[in-house]
Amino acid sequence: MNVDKLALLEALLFTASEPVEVSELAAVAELSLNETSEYLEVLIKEYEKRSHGISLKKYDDSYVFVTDPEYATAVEELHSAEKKQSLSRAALETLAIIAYRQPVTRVEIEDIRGVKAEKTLLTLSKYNLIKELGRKETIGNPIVYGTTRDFLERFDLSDLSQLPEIEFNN
Amino acid sequence: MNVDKLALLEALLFTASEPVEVSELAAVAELSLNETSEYLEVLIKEYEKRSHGISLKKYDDSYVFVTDPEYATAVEELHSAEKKQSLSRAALETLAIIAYRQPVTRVEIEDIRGVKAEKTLLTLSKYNLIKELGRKETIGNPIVYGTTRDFLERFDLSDLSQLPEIEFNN
Amino acid sequence: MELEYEINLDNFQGPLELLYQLIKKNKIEISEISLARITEQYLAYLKELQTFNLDLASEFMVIAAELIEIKAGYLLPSSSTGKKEKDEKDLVQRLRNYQIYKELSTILQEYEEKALNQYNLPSVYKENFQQEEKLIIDYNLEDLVKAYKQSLASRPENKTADNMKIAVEKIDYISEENINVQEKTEEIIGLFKNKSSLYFNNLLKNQSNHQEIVVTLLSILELTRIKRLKIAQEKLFSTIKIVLR
Repeated sequence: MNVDKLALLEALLFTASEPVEVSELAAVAELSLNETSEYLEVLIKEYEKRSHGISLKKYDDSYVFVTDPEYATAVEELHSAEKKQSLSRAALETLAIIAYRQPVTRVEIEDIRGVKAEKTLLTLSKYNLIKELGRKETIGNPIVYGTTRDFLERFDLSDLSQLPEIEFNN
Repeated sequence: MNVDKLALLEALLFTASEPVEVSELAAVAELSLNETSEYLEVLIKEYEKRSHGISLKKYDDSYVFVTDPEYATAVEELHSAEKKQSLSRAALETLAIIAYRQPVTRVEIEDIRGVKAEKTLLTLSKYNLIKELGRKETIGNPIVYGTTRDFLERFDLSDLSQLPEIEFNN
Repeated sequence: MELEYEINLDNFQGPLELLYQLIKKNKIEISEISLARITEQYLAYLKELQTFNLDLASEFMVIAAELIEIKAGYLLPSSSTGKKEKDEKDLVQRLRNYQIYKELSTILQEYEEKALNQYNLPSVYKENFQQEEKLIIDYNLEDLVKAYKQSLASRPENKTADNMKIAVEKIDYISEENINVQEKTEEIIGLFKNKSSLYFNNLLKNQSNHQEIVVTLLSILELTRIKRLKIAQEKLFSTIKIVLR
């Protein structure tokens, strides 16, 4: 373990306002992907200590520093910032369907919710929470949707396997 | 020493892009000025450790996190990530015309392609693929263009005579 | 019919949600019996909705029809049980599915709420660094040649093989020949060696660039002025003929 590399990775992440891919970090730090991931794990551990007010988060293969949720009010107060807006119920429901059933078509989503999904899909795309994954090989070749890294970040999920499990109580 | 207050101050400073006055920090953290300064001294010490790539700096009565100078090049490298551009078809065609017909004027290029060439010429110049060879001794003394050494390099040509001959199979 | 709650219709995203909320507010399990019981309430809301928005109401109609059918099935106990059960099962299954995603979205909302309290670092650094645009050329010579051919082919007045040859020949020249009117005049006269007339458009077509075209025009005008040439057009818009005098 080279402390300079650890410090370098910390410096790099400190300057990034959005998740940075491990490959980018590895390239700049002149480390292998595995080494980089190991160093980043050390950083994550370090910042998990209670004396720290920030955490290093992993979303898919990307890393970003964020402030701990309990200090949100203070941060907002310091910067006189408005509280961030949460998504509408329609957006959340649609997003839940996409998250759990991806790749999924618009028609499939509409079937489940019983309403048109076009506008909601546009909104979710605009916020970069969903993306087109491709087209389904069926009649009409409909677009199939999936969630993005921004989605993981917004819900603080390190990857899709962290999605809450559902119990089907039939 | 309350670790939560320490963590809070750290979180606050992390979200600030410019030095924050100790009085502001004290107000938000609900601490006295003296207490705040003491906490901040602890933070400064903590980040002085070599395993950290960032430092808490004090300027007058304000504090700000900065990356350590030795990582400046790496930070720059991470953020000045080259935007990769490739040539559009229009640019490639224009480049081809210039390569084969140099010295050639803008009007001649426009004649062949049937569209304005000004923007494309600017792009090609920006990437140093073409240069002005001089001016043609004709009405208006138009600029004539030719290809550069960079052009040869990119297409791996030792000189212009290496340009493939063209057969038109009509 | 017991309507304990005022339900604002604008809040309902769709028929399934309305049905779901009714079941929840009546504190009954999603089951075939509850569906039959809930039908009247659903229809009551639908009636109210219709007066607001017919377009939207139509989406609710399908479910309403299904509910009525299920209820009717109960009123007529002897009717085909198989179909009745299938209808119920389908609707119940849809509702269950919907309920799952509804619950999931509630969990996601909690996640979101917590995550929204995480603040990212300010994006000051990126702005401070210049974004360098680097050109990636993944073309080879073949592409360049192809592009050249395409550009020539797209030239509307230049589709004949002859003209392409001119273009190709010109590859080799390094310095621009300066054609003056006098030389061009002699050249044009030379063209009449074997014939007495020439077509104007052919003459122009064989000029390789703008400059030559202009010089050619000037030469023809000059030759006409000194009465060496006669310009003739047999009828309006027909080909212009140049005749040596």
